[in-house]
Order: sequence, then C-alpha cells, then structure tokens
Amino acid sequence: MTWNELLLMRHEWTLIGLALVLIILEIGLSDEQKNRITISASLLMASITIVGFIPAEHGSIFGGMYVTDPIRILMKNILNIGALIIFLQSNAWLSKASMKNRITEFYLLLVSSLIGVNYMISAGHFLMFYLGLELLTIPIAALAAYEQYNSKSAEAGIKLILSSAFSSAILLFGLSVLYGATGNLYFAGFSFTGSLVTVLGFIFFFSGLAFKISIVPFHLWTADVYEGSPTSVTSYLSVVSKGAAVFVLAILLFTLFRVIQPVWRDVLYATAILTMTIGNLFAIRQQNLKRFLAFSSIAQAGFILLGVINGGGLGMATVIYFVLMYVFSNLAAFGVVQTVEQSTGKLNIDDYNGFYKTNPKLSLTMMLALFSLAGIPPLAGFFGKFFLFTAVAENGFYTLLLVAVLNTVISLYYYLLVVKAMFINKSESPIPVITSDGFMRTSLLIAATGIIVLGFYSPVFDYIMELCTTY
Amino acid sequence: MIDHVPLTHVLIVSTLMFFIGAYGFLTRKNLVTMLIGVELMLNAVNINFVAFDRYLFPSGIEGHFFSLFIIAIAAAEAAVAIAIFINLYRNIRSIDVEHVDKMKY
Amino acid sequence: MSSTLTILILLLPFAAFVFNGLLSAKLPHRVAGWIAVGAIGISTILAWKTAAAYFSQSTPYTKQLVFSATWLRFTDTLQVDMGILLDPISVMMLVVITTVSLMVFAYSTSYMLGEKGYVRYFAFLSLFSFSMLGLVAAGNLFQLYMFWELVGVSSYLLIGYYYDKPEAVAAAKKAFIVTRFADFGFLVGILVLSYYTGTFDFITLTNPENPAITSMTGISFMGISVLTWALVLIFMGGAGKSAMFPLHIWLPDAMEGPTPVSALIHAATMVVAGVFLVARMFPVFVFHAPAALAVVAFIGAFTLLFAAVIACTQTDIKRILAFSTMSQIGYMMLALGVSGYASDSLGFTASMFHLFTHAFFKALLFLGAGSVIHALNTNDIRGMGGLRKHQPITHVLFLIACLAIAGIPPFAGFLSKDEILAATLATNTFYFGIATLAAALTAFYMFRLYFTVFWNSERNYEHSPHESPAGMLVPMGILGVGSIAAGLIPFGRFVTSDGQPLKTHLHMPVAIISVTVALVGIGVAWFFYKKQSDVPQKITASIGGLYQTVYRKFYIDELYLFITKRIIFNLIAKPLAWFDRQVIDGFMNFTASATNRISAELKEFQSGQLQKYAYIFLAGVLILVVALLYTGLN
Amino acid sequence: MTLLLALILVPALTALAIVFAGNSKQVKILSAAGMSIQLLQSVYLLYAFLAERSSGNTEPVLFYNRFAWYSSLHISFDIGVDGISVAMIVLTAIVIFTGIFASWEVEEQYKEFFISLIVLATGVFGFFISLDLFVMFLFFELAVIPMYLLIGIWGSGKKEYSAMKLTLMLMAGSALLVVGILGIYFHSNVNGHHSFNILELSGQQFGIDMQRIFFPLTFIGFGVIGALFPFHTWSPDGHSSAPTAVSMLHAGVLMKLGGYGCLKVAIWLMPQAAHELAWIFLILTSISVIYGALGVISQTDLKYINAYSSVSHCGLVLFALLMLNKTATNGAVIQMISHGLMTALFFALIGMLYSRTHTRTVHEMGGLMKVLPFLSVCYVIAGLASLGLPGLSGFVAEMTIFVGAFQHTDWFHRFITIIAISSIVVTAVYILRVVGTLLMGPVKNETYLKFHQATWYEKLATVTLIAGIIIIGIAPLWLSDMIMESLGAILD
Amino acid sequence: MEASAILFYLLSFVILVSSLAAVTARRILRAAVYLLFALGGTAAIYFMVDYYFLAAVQLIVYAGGIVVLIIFSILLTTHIHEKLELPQWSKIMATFVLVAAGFSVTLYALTAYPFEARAGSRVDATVGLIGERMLAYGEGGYVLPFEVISILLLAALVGAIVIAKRNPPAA
Repeated sequence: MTWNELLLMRHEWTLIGLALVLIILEIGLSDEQKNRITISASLLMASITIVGFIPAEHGSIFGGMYVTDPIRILMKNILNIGALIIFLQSNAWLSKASMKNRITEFYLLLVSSLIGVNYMISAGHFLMFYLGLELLTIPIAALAAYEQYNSKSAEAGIKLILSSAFSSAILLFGLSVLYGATGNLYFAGFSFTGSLVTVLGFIFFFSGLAFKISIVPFHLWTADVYEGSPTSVTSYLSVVSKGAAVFVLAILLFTLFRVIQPVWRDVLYATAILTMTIGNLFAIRQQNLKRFLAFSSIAQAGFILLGVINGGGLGMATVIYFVLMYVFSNLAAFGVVQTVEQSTGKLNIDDYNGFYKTNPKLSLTMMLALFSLAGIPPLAGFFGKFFLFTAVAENGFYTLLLVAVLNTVISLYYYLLVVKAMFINKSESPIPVITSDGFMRTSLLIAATGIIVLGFYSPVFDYIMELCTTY
Repeated sequence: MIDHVPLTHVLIVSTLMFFIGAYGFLTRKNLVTMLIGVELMLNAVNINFVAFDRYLFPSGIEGHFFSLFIIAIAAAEAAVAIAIFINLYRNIRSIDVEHVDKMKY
Repeated sequence: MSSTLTILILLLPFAAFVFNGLLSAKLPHRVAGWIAVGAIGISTILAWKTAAAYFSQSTPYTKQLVFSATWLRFTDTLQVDMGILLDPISVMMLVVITTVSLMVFAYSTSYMLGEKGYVRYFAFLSLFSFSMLGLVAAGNLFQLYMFWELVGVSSYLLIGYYYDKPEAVAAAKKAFIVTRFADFGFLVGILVLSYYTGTFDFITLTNPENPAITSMTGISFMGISVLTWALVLIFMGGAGKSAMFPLHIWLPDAMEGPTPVSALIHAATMVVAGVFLVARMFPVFVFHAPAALAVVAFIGAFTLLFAAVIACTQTDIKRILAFSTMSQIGYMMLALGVSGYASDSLGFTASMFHLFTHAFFKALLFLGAGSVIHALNTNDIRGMGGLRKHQPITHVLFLIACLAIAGIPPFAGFLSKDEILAATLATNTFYFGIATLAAALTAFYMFRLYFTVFWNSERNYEHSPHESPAGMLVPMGILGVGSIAAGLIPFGRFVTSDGQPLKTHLHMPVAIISVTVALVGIGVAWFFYKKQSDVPQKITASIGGLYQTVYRKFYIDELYLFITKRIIFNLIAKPLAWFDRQVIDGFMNFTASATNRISAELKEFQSGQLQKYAYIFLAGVLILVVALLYTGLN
Repeated sequence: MTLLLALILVPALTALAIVFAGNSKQVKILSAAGMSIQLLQSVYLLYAFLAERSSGNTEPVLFYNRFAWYSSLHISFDIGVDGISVAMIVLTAIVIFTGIFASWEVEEQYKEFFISLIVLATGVFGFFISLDLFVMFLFFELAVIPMYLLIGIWGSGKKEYSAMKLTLMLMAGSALLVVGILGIYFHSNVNGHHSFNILELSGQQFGIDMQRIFFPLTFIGFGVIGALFPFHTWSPDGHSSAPTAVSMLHAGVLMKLGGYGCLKVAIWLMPQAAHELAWIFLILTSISVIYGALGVISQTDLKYINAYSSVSHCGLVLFALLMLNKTATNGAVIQMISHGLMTALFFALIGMLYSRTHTRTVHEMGGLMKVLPFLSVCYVIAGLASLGLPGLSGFVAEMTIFVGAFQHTDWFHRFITIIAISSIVVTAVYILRVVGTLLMGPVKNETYLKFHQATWYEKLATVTLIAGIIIIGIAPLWLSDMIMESLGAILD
Repeated sequence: MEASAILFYLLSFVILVSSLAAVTARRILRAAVYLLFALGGTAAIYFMVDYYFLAAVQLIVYAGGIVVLIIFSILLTTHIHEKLELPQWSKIMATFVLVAAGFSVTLYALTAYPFEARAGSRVDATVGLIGERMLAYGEGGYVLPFEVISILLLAALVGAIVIAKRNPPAA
C-alpha cells in the first residue's frame, strides 16, 4: 500500500482529521472559547469541501473494500456541500445556553456521521457498506435526541434508533441470504441469478436502504423524527443522510443488482408512485413546517426514484443532479425555518402570515427554496425535476411519468400554501424583524446562489452526464 | 459443520428466531424489551452468516467476520439507544412505547 | 369615368365621420353640421355626375369595377377585394342615397339644433352614409357583407341616439340583434356560395354562364340544391335588414331614433338594402335557384299585406309610417320574386323603380312627420288634428307624399306601383290580388293618418304649433319635387336585370284598377277621419279581439320575447351558468376537496406509534416479496 | 441575431432595475420606459421581419440562432421567429406596454407588483421566440407562476381561491405537456440522437401510435391555458379576481400561449393524429365557443362577462386550429391577436371603471356614457370589436376562421361550424346588453357626476389598444400574408 | 443420530424457547435473562462449528456487555417487581399473523433454493488467522472495517455520554 493509494481516501482522511482537530480543540479550549469552534469547524469543513473537488486519481484499495471513481467523488462532494451548509446553519442553535459545553460533540458526531456517509458511498464490500450505514445513523440518532430537556427530541431519537435498528436487522437478514446465495460479499465479482431467495434477500436488503431514503411504506418514522429533532439534524437527515442512501441505492442497483433489474424496476415503480402520492397527501395537511418539509422530502424521494428506475447513465446523472439541487433547495428552506425557530420558536405555517412584510429577504429565500422544490423555472429544481422526468420517459414509463407530473401539481399546491402565508395572508402579530447571524446568512447565500445559478449553468449537468456514461 | 444436521434446519432456527425477535419488537410495550427483540433479530442474522460460512463456503470466513462486526455494532447501537431511553425517562418518567407518540399525523 | 371621383363619393362622408367623431367634444355644432352636409353634398354632386357618365354610355350597361384593392386573402383563390362596382342598380342607389342623405342632413341641421349630441349625431349620420354607399358599391359579396354590418351598427348607434332613454336603448339593441340573427344566415349563405363557386366577386357570380355556378347546381343537401340553400340563407339576411316577416319586429321600435334618422335609414335607404341584395344576386336567383326566388316572392307578398293591415290600426305616427315602409318593401320583394330575366324582367325594373320613388316620398313622409313632431312634441296621432292651418307648407308636402304612396297619378308612386302590379298580374294572379288589396289598404291608412293629423278638429295644444323653419322645409320641398318627378324618369331604359333597356308602358287595366282601389281607400279614410267621428271606434269595438290582435302586431313581439327571455335566458343561459359553476367547476373543486379528504382519511397511518410503523414496514416488505413471487420471477 | 435575445433581456433587466428603484414614481417610470423600449423593439422586429421576407428570404424561421445549453441532452437555447411569433410578440409588447399604464395607480407593494408583471411578460416573450420544446416549456411555466402572486396579493374578491385554482389548473395542464414533450423527444431521431428542437422535430415522421398518445396530451396541455372546455373554469374566477393589468396580460396574452402551443407543437409535430383526433376536440371547442357565449348571458359581473366571452373567443381559436387548413389557422392566429387586444382593452376599461364606481356588477351601474364619455366610447369600441364589426380586428379574424372552416365539406364539420358561427348572434346579445345597461340609460347614481375624467395614462393605454384593433381591422392583408407564409411549413 | 446433532437440536430448542420467553416474559428482568440464555445458546452453536473466537465475543460483548447494559437500564427505569402489562389481544394476533406469514414466506424461499456448497478446504477461524486478517489490507483483509468500527464505537460512546450525562437545564 502506497501513499498514493492512501490518498484515494482523501475525503475520509480529511474528515477524520477534522474530527481529531475537534477533539483537540475541545480539550484545548476553555469554556469561554468554545464559541470559536463553530467558525473553526466551518472553515475546516469548507476547506475539506474544496479539497474534495481537486481532481485526483481513483481506483480501489484494501482489496476492493474501498472504491473511488469520479462519480463517487462527486457524490461525496455534493454531500460535503450539504454538510458545510448545515455546519453554518447550526451556529444559532448551538449558541443557545442549553447547548453550552455540547458544541464540539455536536460537530464531532456530525463529522462521524459524515465519515460514515463517505465510507458507505465508497464501499466495495457489503461490510463496509453496512458499517458506513451504521456510522451514518448512530451518531445522528444521538443528535436527534440532543435537546435533553425536550421530550420531543428524545422521542425523535427513540423513533430513529429503534426503527433504524429494526430496519438494519431486516437489511442484514437479506444480506445474509444474499451471502448464502452468492458466497461473496465484495461488490466486485458479486454475481447471482434471479431466484426466489435472491429476490427475497434483495427486498429485505432494499427495505433497509429504502428506510433511509424514506420510501413509502418504509417512511413512517420520517415525519416524527424530523419534527422532534433539532432543525440542524433534521436538515442533515433530509439532505445528507437521504442523499447518501439514494446514491448508494443507485450505485448498487445499477451495478450489483443489474441482473434482477426487472424485479427492482417493478418494486421501484410501485414504491415511487406510493412515495410521491403519500408524501404529497400528507404534506397537504401539515401545519408544522418541519413536519411539512418532512413529507415534502418524502415526496421528493419519490421523484428521485424516477431517476433510479431508469437504470442507465441518464438515470444516474439525473439522480445526482437532482440531489445536488435538492441540497441547495431543501437547506435554504430549512435555513429559514431554523432562523425563525431559533429567534421566535415559531414553526407553524400560520405563524408565517405576513412574514414578507417584516422579513422580506428571508421570505424571498424561502420562496426561492419552495419554488425550486416545486420545480418552477428558472430555479434549479425545475431542471432537476425535468431531467428526472426525462430519465423515466427514456424507459417509456409514461404512465408513471403522468402520475409523477400530476403529483408535482399537488406539491405545488402545498408549497404555495406557505408562499401564500408569507406573501398574501395578513397577520395581527407577524414574526418580528429577525437578524440572523453571519453564518446563517452565508449559508443562505450559498444555497440561494445554488438554486438560481445551477439551472442556467448547464456545464454542471453536462459534466455529470459525461461521468455517468459508464452506466 | 455440524454432522448430520442439514443447513435447512439451521436456517429454520435462525428464521424462527428472527421472527420471534420481530414479534417482540412489534408487541412489547417497554422500550427495553423492544430492544431485546432487535437483539434477537441480529443474533438470528449472525447464525445465518455463520451457517452459510460453515456449510457452503468452508474455505472463507467472511460470514464470520461479518458476524463479528454485527455484534460490535449491536453493542454500539444498544449503548446509544439506552442512553436515549434514559434521557426520555428523565423527561417523561416512562419508557413505555405507547407514550412515545406525542408527534403524529 | 374617373375612379377617384367615385371613391370620393364614399370617402367624403367617411372623412366627415372621422373628423366629427374624433373632435366630437370640442367642435362647435354649426361647424360639425356644415362639414357633414358639405361632405355629403359633394358626394351627391359626384354621384349624379357618375350616374350621368355611366348612363351616357352605350347600352348594354355592363358591370364595371372602377376601383379594386386586395383587402384580405383567404385562400389561394378566395380573396376579398375592396372595390367599387358600377352597374345600373348601384349607380341608381348611389344617387338615391346621396340625394336623400343630403336632404336629411340638411334637414337635421335645423331639426337637431340644440341637441346635446349634435356633433356625434352628424358623425354617425356620415358613418351611415359611408357604409350605405360602400354597401351598394361593393364589388363582391364579402365587401357587401362588411358594409352591411357597418350599416347595421350605424343604425344601432342612431336608434340609440337618445341613449339615456331606456326605450331607445332597447330598440337599438333589438334592431341590431334581430338583424344580426338574420346576418347569421346571410353569412352562412355567403360561405356556402363562396365555397362552391370559389369567388365572392359579383361580376363572376352574376354571369349566367359562369361555370362555377352551373357546376354547383348538381350538388344538393337534404334534397335541396346547395345553391338554393345558399340563396335562401342570403335572402334571410336581406329579409332581416328589410324587415320582412318574421324578422320585421325591430323596425317599428327603431322609430325611437330621431325622426330624420328614421327617414334616411329606416325608410329610404337601409331597409331597402335587402331588396338591393336580391337584385344584386338576381341572375343567380333567377337562373339557378327559382325556388329561392319563390320564397322571396312569398315573403314579400305576405309582408306586404301583413304590414298594411297592422298599419291601419297603429296610432303612433312614425310607427304607421314604419309599417307602411315594410309594406312597400314587400312590394319590391314581391316584384323581384315574380320577375324573370332580360326581356321578361318587368318585375325587376318595377321593383327598382319603386325603390327609387319610394325613397323620395317615404323620406318626405318622415320628414313631414318630423316637422309635425317638432311642432307638437308628441308622436301620437290621437293628440293631433287640424294642423293644416298651423303648418301649411308641411301639410302640402305631406299630402303630395301621401298621394304618391297611395298611387294616385301622376305622382311617382303611381307609376312604379303600376309596374309592379302589372308584373304580378303577368305571372301570378293571386299575388296580384294581394298587391291590389294592399294598395287599397295603403291608401286607407295613409289618408287615415293624413286626415287625422291635418284635418279633424284641433286639440288643446299647450302652445300653438308653428311652421318649421326653412332649414327643414327646403329639403322637404326638394323631396316633394322628387316625389312627383321621380316617376317621370323612363326607368326601364336605365335599370334592368341585364343592362339592356326594357320597353315599359303604362298598363291601362291595371292602372284603372289600382287607382280605383286607391280612391276607395282614400274615400273610406275621408269618411272616417276627416271629421271627429265615432265610427272607427264602433267598428273596432265590434271586432274587438281581432282588432286587438292586429293592434298588438299579431303578438309577434310577445312571441319573440317568450323565446328569448323564457327559453334562451331562463332555460338555457341560466341553467348553463349553473351547470358551469356547479358541475364543471364543481368537479374541479371536488378533485381538490377529495384530495384533502383522502389526505385526512390516511392520517391514521401516521399514528405516532413506533410499533405500528414497524408493523407496516415489515408488512410492506412481505407484500413486496409476495407480489414479486407472483409477478417478478416469471 | 441579438434582437431576439434583447426581447427577453430588456424585460429581465427592467425587472432587475426596478429592484433598485426608490419610490413608486421611479418604479413606474422605469417600467414604462422598459416596456416602451420593448414595444419599439417589437415593432422594429416586425419591420425587420417583413423587410427580410420581402427581400426573398423564405426560411421557415428568421433570425434563427442556436446557443448550446444542455448539450448532453441536446437541449439548446434555440431562438427564431416566424410570422406567427412576430405577430404574437408585437401583441405581447402592446399589451404589457398598456398594462403598465393601466396599473399606474397601483401603490400597494408597487415594486413587487411591477417586477412580477414584467417577469411574467419575460416568460411570454421567451415562449414566443423559443424553438426548443424544453426552453419553450421553461418560459411557459415562468409565465404562469408570477400570476399566482399577482392575483393572490393584488387581486380582489376571493383572490386566494382563484389564484390557487388558476395556478393549479394551469400547472396540471403543463403536467400533461411534460409528458407530451418528453414523448416527442424520445420518439425522435435526429442524426442518431433525440431532439427538442421544433425545426428538427418537424422533419420527423412519428408513428401513428405514438401520435395518438401524445397529441391529446399536448393538445389538452396547451388547451387548458387556452380555456378548452371543460378545463376553462380557472378563467372566470382567475380573471375576476386578478388586478387589471394581470387580467389584461392573462386574457390578452397568456391564453394565447395555449393556441400558439397547440399549433406549434401538437399540430405541427403530430399531424396525422391531429387529423385523426381533431373531431373530438372540435366538439369540445365548438362547445367552448357557444357555451362560453351562452354562459355570459346570465353573468352580472363585468369581469365574469369578459372572462366567459374569452372562453368563447379562445375556443374559436382552438376550433380554427383544428380545422387544420391554412385559412382557418390563419384566422386562429389573427383571432389570437385580435382577442388579445380587445380583451386587454376590456379589462383595462373595467379596471378604470371599477376604480371609480367600486363595483363591477352591471346592474349597479348605468348611464356612464354621460359621465365618462371617453371611457364609454372605448368600451363600445371594444364591444363592437368583440361582436365582430367590420373595420375592427375581430371581424377579420372571425371571417377568416369561418371561411377556413367551411373548406371542409362533410356534414360534421359543416354542422359544428354553423354552431360556432351562431355564436356571433349570442355575442351581439350579451355585448349590447352590457353596453345598454352599463353605459346607456339614465345616470344611476348622483355621485357619478363627480367622477374624474380619463387621465393621460388611461388614455394612452386605451388608445394604443384601440389603434391596434383598428389597424388590423382596416388593413389586415399584411398581417394575414405574414402569417400565411409561415403556415406553409407547419401545415403541409 | 450423532451426538452433535442431538446437541444441536437441544441447543436449538433452548434458544428458541428462551427467545420466545424473552419476548413474552412479564417480568422485564427475566426477559433480559432469557435473552442471555438465547445468546448463550447461540454461542454454544458457534463453539460447535469451531468458531471459538466468535463464540467468545458473543459471550463477552453480547452476553456480558449488552445484557448488562440492558439490565442497567432496566434498573434505572423500572421497578424490578413491576409486571409488564400484556399487550392488547388484537395487537398480539395481528402481529402473530404477520410474523407467521413472514416466517412462512421466508422459509419457503430459503428451503426452495438449492444452496450449493463451494468446494474448498476448510479454513478454521483461529485467533491467529483472525488477527492476521484483521490487520491485512489486501483482499480478505479487514483492517479498514476495523478502523471504521473504531470510529463508530467512539462516536457511539460520545453520543451516548453526551445524551445521558446530566446537564443543567437552561435558565
């Protein structure tokens, strides 16, 4: 093993380095200096994100347990951006008195989870995949329950850890069956034929990943956990955790499970329809914005499946591109929600009545985010969604496409409800003028820029398409 | 390999155990007992891995290692889960799963 | 003949319209009046010059397109050229329209003096003249239709001139809508005809040997040749504009407009457009669709009698005149309907001749009525009487007009009506009988009017009626001269169906019959109405129900009202609006509410119970597995 | 050619400039200036287009330009115009120009208002110049969304309901469009790859089975915004709740996107299915025509009246398109322009009257001719245009449509054509009814006498629109020929 | 029947019975103890197949670690003598049906599949081999997972502590 080979793991190394720095800082800094951790962590995370983009070699090491290729690197980079934005958005919350002495741990857990994400994406062996998955989940479960004196937070933590334990047990059972059928756990050379037992194994395995992506009917934990968790954690769950699972699902389906493509197509066909529809139907009736965004993100997951179902280069590219835009859009929305929540504690849509009058910039950002999620041009979401539709149309699944586009109409309805609250409804006591901190503003600026620029700047998608031609 | 015991029988045991665990997870009211259910499920998976390893792929020990890691992770998971249970208990003085339903619809 | 001059005939009134219209708020009244009168005056001179030039050509008089510019291209073959077509009837119409217009314009300068919308009035009048001139000069059917519509709208605007009077507004609306309905048929007719012939052009269409038309005679729809369909539909348009039964209901109400307007539009010019239209298409009618021509004759004859009967019972001076107009147009239609072509075309010539003479005396009648109304401020003849002393000049002129319309020699009406009667006698004695009967009725109701208004006993006038100013009397005088002189023109020499002069002569037996019945009519009227008498009341009382029916114009208005209000509005429009709101829109709203409903129904799935979540999770896994057992693997 | 790009850049930059404007006056002057430039540009485009044509350039589209965009999917920013687009662009420029002046009295959140309005216009301009289905669709949606805010914030009545309904129904329509567009895309094969480019696609022969599926989707997709029965119900509510300028733009221009799209996408690209399935939509559209007209009769709200009449008139557009011959299609395009102008005029006037009387119920008003002669005369002119008076644009359009529709000789076409023609009678009924009640008769209310007369901006707005109506009405040949030349490529 | 087979069936019986008891016992502490039996039985099976190290880990980590943890938590959160309420009958039935269905489907799939044994000499998981593999980085080497799980354990530790440790509530 050479240095160069080790450098293939630079995403993980840098993150591990960050974790170490955090531990050192925690030990080295006095309590009064703890508030500097955010800025250090953010800056480091920013540099890690940038470093991630530096072109480098790729290949596989550890006998194939760890694999990188340009697509995986891109995926990691996208999720790093998401994590960076979440870092920035967490400051307001962490500055609260109740979070005193717990700032470093927060970042440490988040970074650990991020390391899990990276390993999961780069996994070349099911064990690595499983470890990544658990490393991704366990710290986040702890974070979900991070607000000690908030029973909702504890509830969220319990629901997350127990459901995920249950789902990973099922996933593992499926994996064990697949192992029995193939005798191999390396991705390279993983081959089997479609049979009853492999289908069973696959479904068990799939449900575990579907749980992370919140695909119906494996989604039920989502809303409750999103609502109860601290908003930063919710952001992370809805963006990074979900994005990572989507990526891995796509990679696995497109490579290892290609032999049973007819099987997983049927599965995805059914679950995609269910996911979009159920997500939308529940989102309609939400008042709590975090819950609302939870169901919206379930519906979005359904849309993502449209790209996965494609099973080819176009599908992979559109999935990656969609997640990229979803990172910006969803985090912009969560950023605004977080800002309002931290300064007023208000989370209901009704509370946002007249929001535009008092906080025009925040509400404009929110509108951008929601419109992007709804797929309104010229925002990034429009392109993301349209390309997903392209992917599904390539297969000739026009019925599915029709269901999907009609679902976008429903989704537009509830996104507009929020826009309506902010811009149209009047309020006796609107949310007062809020001044967010510099971190938050930076994060919103990044997200908004992403939302606006991404669509116009086509080379991004063209680049992704080029990478994905291998599928 | 256990002489004269067919693989199927081992698999019956593990599958049964898995679903007993699932039953426990789905019916028990106490969070800790739910966790016990999960542990049983994981244990069943381990038996599977070991059985496949021994019966089918004697020259490799991949399943063995997988079981090893599962055990470790189960421990980590249990630790975090219990920490959260305790936290919840502090908050609502109960670890009954049916009380964990403040957020719904 | 200079085409510029003929175009100017049209453009001058148009210019006056634009000028007056745009400056209506700022222009002094007198200036506006003079601009309008000046414009139409020059047009009149040009029209006469054009006529002189046209008729001084050697016969036969051909159709000449003196101006043409492409306005719109529909298809490769079908295009609309704005043009001016000169032929005997259009030249004749140009003269009639400009002349009568000039008289009415001049009359109006005095009559309308002091009205608030004076400038607007002259703008609209000019617009009307322009449109009417464009209509008669049209070189093709489509152009004719365009100006036809413009005429309609000018009529609408002028009837609704007193727009703060609800009756005037309603009348204007009614006039427009009824004629619009007729035009619907007209338009379809045009479309059918133009589709099969591939042209709108009159010169092509009216050429009897035109292959496009002759080839079309074989095509039929529902057993009737499409050509007949087309022409009947086109005639429907004409019937609407010319107030033929059953599309006549707007004309009496149209009298809500200022009286000069009634004279110009609803007596002399616009209402004869239908006659003109049939005359314009006459070769097509006569050669290819005799059935359609029979319809024309029948409708004409029916209206002729129908309107005459009603006219006998009316009490509003202008309405009497309106029904008389309908009746006279009936004559014209009837004449056309029974006419043949070329040497056989006495009816055609007679019809045009009557149109020509009628324009003068009917305009005069209206202007005379205007003069009376001007003096008395009422339309009801029951409030009039003995006016011959107060308005001697009006009286004389009115009498001339009455004699003309009653068909007493040597007035113009006598000659033209005689020709019509002769033409009907030659073809159909039944129609002749009707025409003769109507002639008697005409004489009766006209003199009923005349005696009631100018003789009889005086009423209690608030202030003594006085003669109208010279500005009104002079135009009336000129028309009076016209009412006498118009008959002297050897019409058959100029206006015939094929451009070849037609020898006409007085048909003595017919003349004797017609004069006799006219004198009888006058005599009865003299007996009833010259003095205050209760004979008429007694007669009406004795035939009460019948009288009421006639007086209420055979309840046709009520029938229309029933159809429009009850059926169209209440049974179609209202239910339709309800349907749209409740069913169509209701469905959209239902979709939305159903979505919400389903959403609410589903909420139990999100119960907050961890174990239920896991249950669904496991169930989901198993369902997928089982489903794939059945589908995915085979 | 940069001219076409400027057509979207000028409004976009105007909107951007407004962001930095100070007070309401500056905002309005900026908007007016921007839209004046836009109008001049459009007229210049018209001139340049006609000049190019008369110099013998017979390319199907002129000023064609291609900017690579998403090259991996063969999406490019293709722009170019034919006679139809040019006509629609000029129409849009006129309507938005007048719309700005009709909104001169907007003071509430004026900045946002004008920005949204101009963004909407940007979408429309973009739609008309784009030749790439994807780009076209993008601009289509871009035009729809600001509508929600415009109605929701500045509207009146049950504005929130109306705005939501309008947006959702239009988006549902565009949802069908997505399917249609993608179906076309994936069934195309241009030099071995799929294409969104309309010009390239028009050279494709799609299989009839494919067309049978995607023609209805595309046609209904565009038809929804063209108020195709029974998907028209957003229109009455939407129009009645929208602020003046929005109603103007929406009825005047946005509804035209439907007809334009049906022609340029559904009919052009899938002609066989169009021929085969036209009868279904002909029934629907002829229902639209007569149903809309009859629907007006029992309405009492001025905006509802105009909205239903728009359903009728726009129904006629789609009806004519489905006749699938050049004449009728030509008429459809003229009708789009004509209806655009007159309905904008109607809505502008209704807004102006409303700002004085504070009611839109016909029966509550009366005798306005006496107190507001200028506006009333304008209203009458609009009405006359609407009922198809010769000399005004509506006549030209309707006649062309009817003549075109009559080119079909079979019983079915004849029958529905006559049904459609009968709408001219109904139109006369309701127009005259409104004119009679609203403008004529005695002055209903003494306070009316204190109304201020039309202001300069109101006059500017109305006169501009009337000028357009009259120019087309009197001299339609250039327009008709310009459109006709472009139809050769589409309908042969 | 061979002795090993008899032993296996015996162990299986113990495992299954104690599993069942673990998920049904009404006294929570007993449930934990039954779990211990089940885990111990499993360890015995590992012994039978010569996976001594795994068996040891099973006993130490599972039985020794997790069960102790569970018992701790039980002590912290419940009264020992407290009897758990029985779940609702309907819940039991519904779950039973689902679980039985799941079991049947799974077992059907597993038994229907002809698992093929791969030829090869048997490798025994000796401690030496395990250690070697744990530190190897080629194919079959587990150094990377080993490192990753260390991060995981650290993270879990940090997470558990930070949640469980008492912080003064915010003012």
